[in-house]
Amino acid sequence: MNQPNRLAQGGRIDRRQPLSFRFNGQTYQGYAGDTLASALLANGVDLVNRSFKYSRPRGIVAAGAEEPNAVVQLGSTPATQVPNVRATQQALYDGLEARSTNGWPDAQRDVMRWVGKLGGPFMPPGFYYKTFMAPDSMWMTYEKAIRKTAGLGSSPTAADPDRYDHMNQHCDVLVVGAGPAGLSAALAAAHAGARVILCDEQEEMGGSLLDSRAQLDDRPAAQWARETLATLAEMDNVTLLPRTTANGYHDHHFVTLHERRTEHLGETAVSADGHRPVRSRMHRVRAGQVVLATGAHERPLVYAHNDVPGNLLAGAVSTYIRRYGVVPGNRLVLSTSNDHAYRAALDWQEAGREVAAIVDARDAPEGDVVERARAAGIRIITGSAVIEAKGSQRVSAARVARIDREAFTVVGQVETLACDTIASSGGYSPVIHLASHTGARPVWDESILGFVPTTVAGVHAAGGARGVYPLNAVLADGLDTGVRAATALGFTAATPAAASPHCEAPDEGPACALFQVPHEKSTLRAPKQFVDLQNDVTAGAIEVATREGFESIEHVKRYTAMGFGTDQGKLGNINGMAIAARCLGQSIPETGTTVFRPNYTPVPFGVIVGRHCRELFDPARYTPLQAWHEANGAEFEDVGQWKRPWYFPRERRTAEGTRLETMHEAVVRECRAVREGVGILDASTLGKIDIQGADAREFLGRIYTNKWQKLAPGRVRYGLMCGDDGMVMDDGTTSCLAENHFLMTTTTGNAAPVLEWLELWHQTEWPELDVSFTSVTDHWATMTLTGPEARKLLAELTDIDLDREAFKFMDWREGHVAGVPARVFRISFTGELAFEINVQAHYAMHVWKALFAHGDKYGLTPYGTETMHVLRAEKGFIIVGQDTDGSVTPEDLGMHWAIGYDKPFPWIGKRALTRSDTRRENRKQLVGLRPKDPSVVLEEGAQIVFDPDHAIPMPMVGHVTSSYYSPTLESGFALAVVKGGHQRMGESVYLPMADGRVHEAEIVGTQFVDPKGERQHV
Amino acid sequence: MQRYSGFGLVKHALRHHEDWQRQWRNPTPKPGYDVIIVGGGGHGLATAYYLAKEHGITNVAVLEKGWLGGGNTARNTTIVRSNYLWDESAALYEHAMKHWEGLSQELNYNVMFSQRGVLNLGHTLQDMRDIQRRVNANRLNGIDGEVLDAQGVQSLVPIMDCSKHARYPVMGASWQPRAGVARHDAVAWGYARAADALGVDLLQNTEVTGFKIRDGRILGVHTNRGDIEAKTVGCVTAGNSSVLARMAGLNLPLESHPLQALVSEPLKPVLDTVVMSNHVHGYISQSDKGDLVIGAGIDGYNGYGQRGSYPTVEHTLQAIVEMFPIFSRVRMNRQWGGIVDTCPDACPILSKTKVKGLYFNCGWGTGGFKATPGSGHVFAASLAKGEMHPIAAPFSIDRFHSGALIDEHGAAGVAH
Amino acid sequence: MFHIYCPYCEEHREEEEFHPKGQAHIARPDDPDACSDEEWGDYLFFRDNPRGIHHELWVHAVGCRKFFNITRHTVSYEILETYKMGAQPQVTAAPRETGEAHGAEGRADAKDIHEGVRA
Amino acid sequence: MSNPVNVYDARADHAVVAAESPLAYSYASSGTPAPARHSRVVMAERAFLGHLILRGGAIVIDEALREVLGLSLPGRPNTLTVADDGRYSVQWLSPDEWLLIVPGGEEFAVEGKLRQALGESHFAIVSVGGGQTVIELSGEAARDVLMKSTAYDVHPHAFPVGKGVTTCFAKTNVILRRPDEARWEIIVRRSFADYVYRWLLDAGEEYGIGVTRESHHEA
Repeated sequence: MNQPNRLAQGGRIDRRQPLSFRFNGQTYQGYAGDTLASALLANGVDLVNRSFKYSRPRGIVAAGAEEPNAVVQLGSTPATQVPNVRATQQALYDGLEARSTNGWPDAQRDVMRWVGKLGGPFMPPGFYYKTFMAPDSMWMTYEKAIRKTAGLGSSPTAADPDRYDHMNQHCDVLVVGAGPAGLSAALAAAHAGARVILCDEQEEMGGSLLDSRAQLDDRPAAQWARETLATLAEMDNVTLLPRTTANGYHDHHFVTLHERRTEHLGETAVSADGHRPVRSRMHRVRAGQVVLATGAHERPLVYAHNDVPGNLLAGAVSTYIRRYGVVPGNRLVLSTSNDHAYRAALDWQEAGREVAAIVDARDAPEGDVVERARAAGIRIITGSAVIEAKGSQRVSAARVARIDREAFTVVGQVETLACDTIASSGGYSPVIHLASHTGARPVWDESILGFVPTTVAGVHAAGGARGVYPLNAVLADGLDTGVRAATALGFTAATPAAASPHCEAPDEGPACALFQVPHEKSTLRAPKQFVDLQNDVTAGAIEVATREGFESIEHVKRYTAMGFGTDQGKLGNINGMAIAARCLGQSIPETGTTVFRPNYTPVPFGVIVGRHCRELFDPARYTPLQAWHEANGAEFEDVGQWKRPWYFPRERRTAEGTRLETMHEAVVRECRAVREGVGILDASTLGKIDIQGADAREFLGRIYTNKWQKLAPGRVRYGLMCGDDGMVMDDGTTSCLAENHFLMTTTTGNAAPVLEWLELWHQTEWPELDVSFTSVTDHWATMTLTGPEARKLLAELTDIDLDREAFKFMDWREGHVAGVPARVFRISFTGELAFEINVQAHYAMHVWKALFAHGDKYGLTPYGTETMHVLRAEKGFIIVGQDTDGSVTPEDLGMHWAIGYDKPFPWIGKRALTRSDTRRENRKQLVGLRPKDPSVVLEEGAQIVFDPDHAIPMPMVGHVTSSYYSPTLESGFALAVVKGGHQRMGESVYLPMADGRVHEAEIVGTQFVDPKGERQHV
Repeated sequence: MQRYSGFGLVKHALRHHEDWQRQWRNPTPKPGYDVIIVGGGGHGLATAYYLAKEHGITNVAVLEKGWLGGGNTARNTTIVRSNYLWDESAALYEHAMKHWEGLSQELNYNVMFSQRGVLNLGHTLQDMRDIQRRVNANRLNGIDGEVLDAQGVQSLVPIMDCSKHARYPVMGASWQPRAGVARHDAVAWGYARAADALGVDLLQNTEVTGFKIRDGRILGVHTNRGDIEAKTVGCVTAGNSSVLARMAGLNLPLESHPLQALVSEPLKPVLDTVVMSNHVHGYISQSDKGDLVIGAGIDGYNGYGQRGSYPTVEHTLQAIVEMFPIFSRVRMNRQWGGIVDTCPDACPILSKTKVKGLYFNCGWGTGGFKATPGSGHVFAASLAKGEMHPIAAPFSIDRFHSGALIDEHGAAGVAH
Repeated sequence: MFHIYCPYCEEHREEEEFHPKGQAHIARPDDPDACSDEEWGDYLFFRDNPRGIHHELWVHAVGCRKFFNITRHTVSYEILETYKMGAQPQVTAAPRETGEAHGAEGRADAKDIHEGVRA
Repeated sequence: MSNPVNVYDARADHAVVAAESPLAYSYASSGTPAPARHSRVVMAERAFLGHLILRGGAIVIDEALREVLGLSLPGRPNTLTVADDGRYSVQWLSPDEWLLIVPGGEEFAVEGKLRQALGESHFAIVSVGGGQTVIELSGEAARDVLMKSTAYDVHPHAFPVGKGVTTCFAKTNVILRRPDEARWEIIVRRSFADYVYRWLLDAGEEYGIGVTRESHHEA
């Protein structure tokens, strides 16, 4: 086992659990507890990727969420690919398979690097806006090539085998981050009695304590963390969520936490106890107060060639050494602006490797660690910085020079120090992403040289997240914040007896402001100094952008693409802002900040989707007869969320054998059955609203366009409903069950909106009316028995007098059908004799089967929505939403008979009918169309013109809303809206089709079959 | 104006990019202008450009309270199409489409207009009727479009789930090949640079705080940088239009809503067209950089916060994964919100107002970006002539009193 | 996602249970037939749409099904109060300071009705 | 004057007529995994109960309910009263709306008695039992399954026994209530019952969910 950079001991990895993994086709070994990044570094893998624009070799820079370079493709099968995984955040598991996202044929030998090398100078920011323009038609060709070179990882190519879910959580105090501040805050809030959730994005909770050199209460910091976590785990008002990232902070303290449950174990979730766990889970947390203990990210310094593998963050160097037992090189140069980074050099030296020098930008550093470094014999070069890294695929030396920060120049001689690693630190940026998701703008704090969150009620930043860095202060701040969060909710916090552990206050010297390091050459002439490594944005690019007039930081970002990578500028944004400020001669706060958006780190679509996919994407609503429909071969149509039988194809014997009927064949058969015998439709999906109250009748009169005063109990009436804009909204029949009691039906899709509509008017405008509404859609099953034989069939099963005089058209009666109490309505949507049988839904199947048991001799035929449509269209009955579209009035439909112009109350929609546009003569009006060629079935949606020879654009005068073949007429027929159509009966219109044919049709009335309506009265 | 070209790029590279010129000046406001455009987004900048270029009116100021193109121009999902149902909208959006074709050349700025085609999926019989209706109308209006069946959709987008197993199986789609996407920022910058070159003053960080109105006539505006006079003022401020109208004592039939969008991490090319579905409710395309750019409907409440509710994002991604199950493991990088000014009939307002000389161009809802060149072009003509351009005329505010709405809600599919 | 206090259920519920229904306190004219086309259009379509404090109608659709009012800030999205139908808001937008300027200048010249109006 | 309201006994004789509960289809199409030793959550339907929606003023309905069933009306929002024997319950749905659940077959008689007791007051009673069913969840993981399904806080602090709310459940809405320590009740509309059933099986799989069929259930 060859892990050249692995220390023999130390770190939090488990050396007894070796793991094997593959990267770019090579097999390597690591240990449990490693991240992919630490394992790669242990194995001495320098080059992990190629950069986005210039295809430069890139290595690992950081140890956490801020890593811009080590973005890999994970997964071994087409279905389990995960693009763009940060190696620093991926736990190592046995058999892990990953490869670089960029580079062809591989990252090592990448051919695009020549394009980057030679073409680099010709790719200033926004170069694509300035080129590839001529000729216009060529852009699509250029684009194809450009697209291929862009992108990072690849999408999976097969459906995801894993499942995801959501967990809705509620807590008093949510603590994000389980480092020293978060642990202290959680402990304080929990002791006060609050329901606490503590989450942390890392594999192990503890944050900076895990690699800290500090002693807390005389024990190592990591041990204190472990003990504190154990305490929290035992409290039943505390939920600990490790491997869980808070990604989005939404309104009113709603925070989304992404918990990775199996990603550290393998590329798919593995069954446990015979049950398949979800791969990851989204906790949707509603919190009372939120503590953001998210720490701070170290800023790298911006110097020439700071992107060559071997350039790392100082803190990352410490983390790799102390947490993973990995020293990522042999000879280190550290370039820093602050004390804290000195740890990296001390750790490096303790690990037995060589420190060439610490290069400190300050003239007289003097903190504790500085002294320790001096005492350890490390060379410290003050007032200086690394101005350039040398080396192509790995750092070979650092060029160090004295700098004048004020004048932004290099002063004096440049010294070249041989080394293979350059660690840099330009200070820290509080992780303020979540705080700014809610729209609160962060503010610049000069004392810590960083942006800190503004105060928002209920949101508390603690510790590093608000620029408090010394460990003793962080612990105290966390405790204090936890107490404040809990007391804000009315909990009484115990006296801070459980106060922070004792921790030696370090003596730290002040840091200096250093972002971009000057070079001997001007920024535009110096070798590239990278600001945003992932998007290859350089200091020079920012300078060019500002020269070109992009002065707003948002413009700079957009023009250079800074911060638009998958790391969202965690490392580079502040440096970029500082450089823009320098170029514009402004301060950083004048230059402004940018608002961070969710997500903090990328989140798989799948976990946002949760279980709402496949069959659970949207509820499928079924009638009580679904099982029968399925057993009888129905094809289904989606109507809203309902599944409705569309038609019932039967087997058909032909010369070639048996086959299923086509839809046309089935519909012709079903139509004939209804017109000649008897058919049955499952109409249970119709919306049904029970309306009771002394003012029910008055209410109906206000809501419907027509009159309701005289409808007697036992009678049914068709009603039309408009919005107050006068446009038709819904229709249906309403039955008078008793003087103060009505049953309203609505269209299938509008059941819920109509109920809400009734409530709206009742509650907001007419609360004085005594009326109430209850949905009974699901309570009643509705079966429409229709056709000339309907009476005979029903008579066999009912005690209701079906005599045509005793039970007239538009009457309803009570009785029994097949032994089941039923309300039967003589209403017809087919134009034939029809009985709508309503029974409590429990008995629908019983009644339906009983009808079929008796129906054979009458040829009882089930029919679906398609046949229903043909039959109703033959009668000119409209479907709201098909024959109307939100711009159609009752008058446009020719339904003056359903408009109570003289009703005393100005009903909903009435006033709008007299607006100038609704009074227009040439409005589009509903008519029938009869194609000149009876074999033609016009296309639904076909546009209508008066002059087929008119040049394009042709004036269109309407369109076909419904069109079918009528077995009764033995021809096609249609409903359509046509300008001034009601006055154009008998005229010809034309329908130009996509294939060049032009159909001619005659405008006729809308009733094609039995225009006098005799059949439904039989 | 410094002309851009590949050759020029080489020249600049040899000079270490040290002498690129500003793309636009940063002038101080003059006391008065012939025309003031309030709002430095795509529409406002385009209006200024066409005023200068086509009408010779160069004494123009564009007042922008923040940074150019910083509103909905910077926040949309960049879809461009013109397959609208009604004649009036079709004319307007097709007018824009014709300008898109050739815009990069005209502005000497590559706006990356990529005519990769847009699919509007149908999942129900009614969807398919609406699609037929719209495509037929488009064709007779001279706009390209076809109706595809499920197989046709599958062959265009092999990675989509067009199977019968879907909760709402794809039944077909409308397909507009000339439609596509463009690079949103470049549109604003291209117009800005071209307008500036013609003499237009682009005044950033200049916020209008009130209007100077006398005898029912506009005389100028108050700003945080002082008063500026003009007898013609065009307001093109999208989500903030109601706020501005209020300053002039006007009310508009608008509501400003959050519209959210999101992107995945960048991926190698995987989706070559734009796919939109009104029924399962989501739309998606892949940017040249590789991100999947995704959006859906607006949040139902009024909001100026440039953010919306999380469930909207959940529903949108449910729709995307329903259509593209292979994207389940792809990761969402970033989400954001714009403020869209929506009209009751989902059509814009291009209109005079009761205040003489004060015009409004607003109400684009979710459909503004695609209209940018057409909107600017006809609005400029209207401001220049004092009469609404014939294509703009039907979009008058008066329609909300007469009832002559242009109801694109009706059957036009997704209005994005 | 908003957390909304329902004045009828007397507790906070998640936004998913509610539907926003637009601006509150828009009464239907008592005598629509007496309205001009303009007045009727104003009632149907024209809204305040303020950037700031907004009174809006919501319905607890998945819950008690009651309509009620919310006063909410349209930039911060902070909910300042919820109140039942028929009640009046306690929190309203501060009278615009420039309203006074408006008044002052209005007195100077009645025709300058819009002079100096700032938001 | 004719009868102001049509009160109708829509219940059939279950001994003669084969009744199907709202979950009949689901049992057949999705199966009914039997509860096992490792099942941490168990689902059971309580089918064919009488469900009555009561609308009107709290005071008069309370009086009537006391008179007819000896049950007091929950006046406080989101509360539930269960009779001592557990056979009757009444739940607050809105300031003027309650759900009364009675043993199957009693709904018509109870409605009649209530109407009589309520006399001339403004009220409405609607029988809705055919349109909804009660699904019971029990077991230690019941609360976890609910947390996956609804954003309502089901922590015992926030959701004590005796509470009941109408809320979102996955992509539909249900009435969720806690009649006692051991059980949660989900009242779901018939047309959404299959969706809820599938959802519960899916969300509960992790906890080895089992389904108990009531002995009196007609298949």
